[in-house]
Amino acid sequence: MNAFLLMDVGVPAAVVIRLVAVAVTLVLARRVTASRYVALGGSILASILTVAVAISVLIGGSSADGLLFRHSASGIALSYSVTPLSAWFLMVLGLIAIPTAIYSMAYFAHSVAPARTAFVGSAFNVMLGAVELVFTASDVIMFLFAWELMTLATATLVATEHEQRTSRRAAYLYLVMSHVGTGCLLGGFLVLSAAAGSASFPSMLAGNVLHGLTRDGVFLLFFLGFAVKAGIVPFHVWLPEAHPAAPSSVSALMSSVLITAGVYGLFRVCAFGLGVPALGWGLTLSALGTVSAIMGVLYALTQTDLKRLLAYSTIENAGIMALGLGASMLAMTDSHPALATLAAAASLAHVLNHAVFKGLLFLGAGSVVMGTGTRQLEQFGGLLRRMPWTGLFFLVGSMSIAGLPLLNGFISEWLTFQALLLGFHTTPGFSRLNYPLSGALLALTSALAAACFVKVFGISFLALPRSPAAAEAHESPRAMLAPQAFLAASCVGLGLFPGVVLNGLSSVLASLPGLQPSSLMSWGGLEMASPSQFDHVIPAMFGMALLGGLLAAGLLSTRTRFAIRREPTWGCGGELSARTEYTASAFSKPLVMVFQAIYRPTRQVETLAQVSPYFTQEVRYRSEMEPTFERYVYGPLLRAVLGVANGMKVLQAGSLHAYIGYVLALAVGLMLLVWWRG
Amino acid sequence: MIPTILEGVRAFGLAILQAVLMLTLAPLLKTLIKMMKARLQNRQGPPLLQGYYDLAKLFRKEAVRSETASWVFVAGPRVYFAAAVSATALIPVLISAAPLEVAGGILLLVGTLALGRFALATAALDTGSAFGGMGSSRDMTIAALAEPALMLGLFTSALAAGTLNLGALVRHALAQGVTFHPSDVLAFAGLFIIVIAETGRVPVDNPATHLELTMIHEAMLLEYSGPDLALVEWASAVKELLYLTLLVDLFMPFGMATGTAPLALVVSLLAWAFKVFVLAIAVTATESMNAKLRLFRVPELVSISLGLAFLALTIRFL
Amino acid sequence: MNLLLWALGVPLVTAAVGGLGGPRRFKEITMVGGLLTTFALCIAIAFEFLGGAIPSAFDEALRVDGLSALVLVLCGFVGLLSACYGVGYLRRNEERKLVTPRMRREFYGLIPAYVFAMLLVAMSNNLGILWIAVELTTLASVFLITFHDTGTSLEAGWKFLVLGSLGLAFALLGTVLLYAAGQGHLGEGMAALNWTRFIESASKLHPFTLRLGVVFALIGYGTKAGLAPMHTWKPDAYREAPSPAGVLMAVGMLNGALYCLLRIHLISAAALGPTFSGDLLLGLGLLSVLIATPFILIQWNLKRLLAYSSIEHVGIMAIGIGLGGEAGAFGALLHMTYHSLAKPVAFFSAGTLAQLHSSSNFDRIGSGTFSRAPVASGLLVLATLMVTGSPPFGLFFSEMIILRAGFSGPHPAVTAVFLAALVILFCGFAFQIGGLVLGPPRDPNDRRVPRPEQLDISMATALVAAVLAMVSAFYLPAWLLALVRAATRVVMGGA
Amino acid sequence: MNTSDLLILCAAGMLVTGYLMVGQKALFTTIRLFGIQSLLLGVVAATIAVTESRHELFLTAGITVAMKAVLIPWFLMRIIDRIGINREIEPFLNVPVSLLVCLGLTVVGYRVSTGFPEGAQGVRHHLIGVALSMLLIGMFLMVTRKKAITQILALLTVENAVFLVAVGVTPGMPLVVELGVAFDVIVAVLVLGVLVQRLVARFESMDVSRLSQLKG
Repeated sequence: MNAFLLMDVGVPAAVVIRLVAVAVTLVLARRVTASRYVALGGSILASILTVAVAISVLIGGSSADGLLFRHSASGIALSYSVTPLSAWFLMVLGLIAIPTAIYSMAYFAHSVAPARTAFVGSAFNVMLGAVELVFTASDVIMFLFAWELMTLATATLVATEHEQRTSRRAAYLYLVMSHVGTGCLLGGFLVLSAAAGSASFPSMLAGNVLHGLTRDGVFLLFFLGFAVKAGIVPFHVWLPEAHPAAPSSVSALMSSVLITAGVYGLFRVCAFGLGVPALGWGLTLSALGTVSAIMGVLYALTQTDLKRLLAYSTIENAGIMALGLGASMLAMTDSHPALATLAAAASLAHVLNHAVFKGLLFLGAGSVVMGTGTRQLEQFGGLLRRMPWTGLFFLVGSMSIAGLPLLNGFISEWLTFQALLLGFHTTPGFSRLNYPLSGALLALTSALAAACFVKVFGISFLALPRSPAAAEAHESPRAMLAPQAFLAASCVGLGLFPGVVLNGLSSVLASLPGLQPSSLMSWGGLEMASPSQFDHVIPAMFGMALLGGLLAAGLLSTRTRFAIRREPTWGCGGELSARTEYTASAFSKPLVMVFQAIYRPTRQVETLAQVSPYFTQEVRYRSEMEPTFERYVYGPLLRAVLGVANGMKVLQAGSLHAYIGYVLALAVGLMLLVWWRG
Repeated sequence: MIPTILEGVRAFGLAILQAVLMLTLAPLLKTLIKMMKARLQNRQGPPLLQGYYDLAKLFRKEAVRSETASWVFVAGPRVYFAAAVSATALIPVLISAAPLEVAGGILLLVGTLALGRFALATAALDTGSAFGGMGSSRDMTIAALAEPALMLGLFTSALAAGTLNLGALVRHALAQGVTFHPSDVLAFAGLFIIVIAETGRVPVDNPATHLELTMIHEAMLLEYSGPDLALVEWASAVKELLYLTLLVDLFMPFGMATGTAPLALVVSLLAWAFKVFVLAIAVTATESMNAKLRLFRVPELVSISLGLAFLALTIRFL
Repeated sequence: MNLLLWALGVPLVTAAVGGLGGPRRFKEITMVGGLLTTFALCIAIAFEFLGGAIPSAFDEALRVDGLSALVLVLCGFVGLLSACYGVGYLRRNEERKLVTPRMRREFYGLIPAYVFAMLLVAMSNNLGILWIAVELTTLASVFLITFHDTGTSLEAGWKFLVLGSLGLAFALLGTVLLYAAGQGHLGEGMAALNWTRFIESASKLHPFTLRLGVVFALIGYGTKAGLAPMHTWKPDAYREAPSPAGVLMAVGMLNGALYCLLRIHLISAAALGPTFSGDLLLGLGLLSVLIATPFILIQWNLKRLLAYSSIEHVGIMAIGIGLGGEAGAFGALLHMTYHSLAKPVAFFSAGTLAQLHSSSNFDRIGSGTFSRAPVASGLLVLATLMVTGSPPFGLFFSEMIILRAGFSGPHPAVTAVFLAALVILFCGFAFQIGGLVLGPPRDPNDRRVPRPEQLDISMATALVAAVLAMVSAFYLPAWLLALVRAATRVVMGGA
Repeated sequence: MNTSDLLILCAAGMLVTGYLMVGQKALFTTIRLFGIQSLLLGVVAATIAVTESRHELFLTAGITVAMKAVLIPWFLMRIIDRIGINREIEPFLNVPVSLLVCLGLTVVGYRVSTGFPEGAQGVRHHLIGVALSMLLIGMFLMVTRKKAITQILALLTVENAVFLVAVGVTPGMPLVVELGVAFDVIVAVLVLGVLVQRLVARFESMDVSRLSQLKG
């Protein structure tokens, strides 16, 4: 396809394709298989288009824009523009959306009620389309339009199994929180556009529109709005409820891509849209980012529901993105373009990396849930035998999310560390201390993540099956394995050749105001172009060393005279069974004890004895973490609102006399008003 | 910054030589510490070469593996070994340059060691025995707690030198000559604690014990035997030597050869050996003078080191 | 003969025919046919206006400018819808032996009569006639509210009538005072009360008298529009009235009353400048939105929910007008248009659900209606999205315009409060409707298990209305848009 | 005694009737008081018709007297007789307090009436003052009276006030409008009466304050 033509019609064409796909799907609703293939096929087609557009923009460096639709009645024009930044997020979206769609073709068949397939399929399309429009919107109304549409579509997908109370609740929570966020955005955008006298992003986000306190206020509004979507603590409470409730492939999309919509907003508006950031902004972002990272991984660590766990780790990664962006903003405040560029690059790279491995992990989780019919870690075990491929891919994902070298997770964390250290190096004064602090906390985060995913993989895939469901687990069909294979491969690929990513980023960074992309990266390696040659890494080269090590180990250990002997594991005298295995909660117990202050766990042990207290029949033990934010922030808030509402009931207590009284009061009041004024 | 082929070949050659050096000396260090400990307790202690004997023995023995275990169980020790060995290529030992320093610096080093830990901890869960789980859980816990302190300690020196690359760092230190800054002491103390924790020494862990409730590292190895066990033991020995060398590089790199002149190499070999020996004495002293801490007291220890590192940072840069 | 008189005569005749006895089929056909013709006539009038003419009758006592034309078309449309839906509605009640001959007569007589009154309101240029017409709508709706003759319906009817009459007394006083403000400049006879006459001699009006008159008129017609704090009759009335009548009230009467408010506002704007009545409207509108919000959060009855939503919407329109400026006015009128298109869907779906479960209380309907009445529930969800101003539906755009006007105008703080209220409103609606529609299907041996939903004429009407509303969201017919713009010009003081 | 005094006297009389209605406990008396009030209104209209020779006002006066002074009171009494409820009025507020409030309302009415072009003197001023006060007093009656009939009466008082303004201040409302309005009022009262009967038939009481099932 001719590049120019692509640039011109790419986005609208994608939208049209999606619309057609939705229409056909709904028409074919009765014929389940057909509608499924139409919906997902259409989605794949559209994603391919958008990815093509995105890549051509990234290469060309010039943005592709146009008018999508003019609302005749209100005269409002919805226009789009694929700037390099949008292109980056679009590409990430497509990179995940295409495999997910392929995966879903097989997955929906098993895991979505036939009656709902058409519905879910079209919602899938609408959601993706909306996210694409969010990334490409170039005026307020378009953005809010897409934003709201995205929320609604996602909410419907979350409520797919609306018979369960939990998913209803999740959908509602998600809807409410993101709607409040949208309200904030609406306010911010409208104030901004009123000040700019125009509703188009280029003129609104030129950065010279607002000043002083209004600017800070507007920033706050935007930050709230986008932080809710990005799942930044303390606005994250919806995320662990909503992401698991959706069908797994959709959860994959939500966790890996949807939250980046919030990050996109933070980039587009908060960081680069309101002028040079004030000191407070960067501090807010990096502080809350750090908190999210720690909190997210800590909560993830204690989860026993696989999908919930992944959702919490999403919060962690969102925190890392925010941290990088915050560092970049601080650098811009101190006018260190090079540093700002680096930090922004770290954040953007993490957007991609996180999308890849989180998508992979959620797809894997989907396969596991489909294979076993449960989401509880304690019910898994020994899955590696039954589902070898899923296991392998999941392992790759786990290692990558744990930030281990040679995999992509390492790269973005590496970049973030660089940014933080360079930040300390270049910023004068006392405020520099926050850099090494967040660095240390980042280190803690990644180590905890490693612990967390050792637990996840070990408990669910290794040792003995802990339930008949796990024992009878079955491997997923190829259509579901291929996407995972692709994503796993890209985990490794991006890990070994990060230069590719950074090259892709160069045009994005060049397009952002206040940044100064220098020779940040070179083929196959990363390099700090900073005052002092700080550090560099060539994963491929080190990979060879590691390979050498493995080779040595192999040579050393295979030269045994005797064959290998297989024996049952020693079960401490008794015979070994799943009941004696180490459980997930036991695994995370030490950390729970260490971080009591944050978890505030409650435990109750009751021993049931028959004959005498010394001969215990059974011991019941239950322990749970206190949902801090739900209990101390959102609960009271909700109660307050409802309390006010209930209090106002008396206004409409059914007494006609009172009603007439209102009119009397109004009449007297207005009469006096008139008399005073006239 | 991309190495040419020739540079690459040279780098890998050096890396191999250095790895071999470390591999050969690591068991010696382990036994040395054992021996010194024994002597402090008025025991005879093992002969210096005991480490080698053990390894040789283990390599000759057959490997007994659990029926429930999968390929992860087998892969674990090998990755652990590979990580430890390849990590040696990232730190300067005799020459003031890490063989593979183009490939990465401190962060890569830490990451690699984390990779090894990840592999071993995962593999330990594979046999289904409770001990494996216990060991891996505790090991990951302590590692997680140690990580920030380690990073912070490393950052202090790295920021002083303005680089995260160990080679550059050492060269910077050498160029500066013998300087002393009070923060060095704090940073060193902090890092030393971490090294103790990471290498599974008393008071954090007791390599000598196999008592269910106390063992951490050993609990992970409980199901391993023969060559598998040998690999793990050897790798952890190398890891220990690596950590001590790291301390040496960061705080007392004097006498290290700047080139490949034979004489300088010999000198730097002797210097290195001496410094490691001193550190080994320190480790032995800590081991003999402390009792093992309860697991839940370890965070306090680690937080002390964290505090030290942060203090070092502040007094260094403010 | 004059189109206006035709447009008034046809529904009147229909009402007369329907009010008398006669076979059911015949009545149904007359009502639908009559109101169809009426709608056609309204459109014809609109086109005559768009053709450049200013249709009028009785030396301009009846006069159709842009505003009137818009309201006419909307009222005609709603009348037709409610007639079609009403046929099916009454049929269903007949099946259940709930309909007495009296009811039949009232129903087929009052709905066209109501439409007649609405049209009279919409096209009357004479403040006196306006008042009389509004009074007629009140009288007509009383019997529609007490249609089912239950205790609660009587209560609602009584409250409505007392408050309504009080409001009308105020409106009359307002009219009288406006007339008095003219101090004879308005001339003698019938035409002296003509709105156009007021506008012409605006400068000569005595300011104080005028102010007082405007205040009373706003209170009076505000009562009919359901602006807070005169809104209190609305929830009761909407709950009790049969759904077809409910639609007439929620859209027809609302538009009509808003029309009256606009006329008064324009007189005062012409004489005293836009801020006086504008600020009053703004205040009352904001109050309405704020009052509606909490009651939607804690609502226990589906139709009352809709009532509060219409209170909210009239508030939004008042805010749009009150904000002043072309953008605000246009937004408000567009909002009126889209609201008239969207609300019927809500009422029809809700009415169907209520009829299936023979109650409109949430606890009686229970949760998970999707599994019992998919079409109605789907429509209800759709309508909820429309009514809460979610994209891609029309009200989203009109609310956008109003908000934009607000933030770029002199009242950003007010607009911010308004915005917050909108957000909470959405949450409330999502909660209520979500709890109603979603959820596990009811177990079959439940005593409240509803009748199966059948695709009769009323359901078909609802579907058609939904389709129209959705299409109009993206493509508003050019002539209708032209009407909206013309109405905006009128509100901005043009011809 | 000239006509303006007569006008003021009648107006004052109307106000007094209003006060008496507030103070009154017996239902029938209240109705009669309303009748007197309407009669006075008629007189006012007639007087103005004479003085300003606006003959159409005679018609107004006639309609008012015929309808409000005769027809409606008779109709209401007939309703009461038919449903034979007790003839006591039980207000929410006791009489003294109510009278005080009404005093305040009168003050408001008079104050506001000073804003009119005639300012604070002349007949018009008194007419408007009385009218506005009666308006507010009527609403106050609606708020405080429990019986449906009394609420109707209060409503009619309000309308009387409006009519007083109409005849007093305007140069005569157009005839058509006047007739329409009058017709509407009578219809409204009839409808109210019908409703009252249906209410009583269902609730065995005319106490409006019991109609409070519809909440929230």
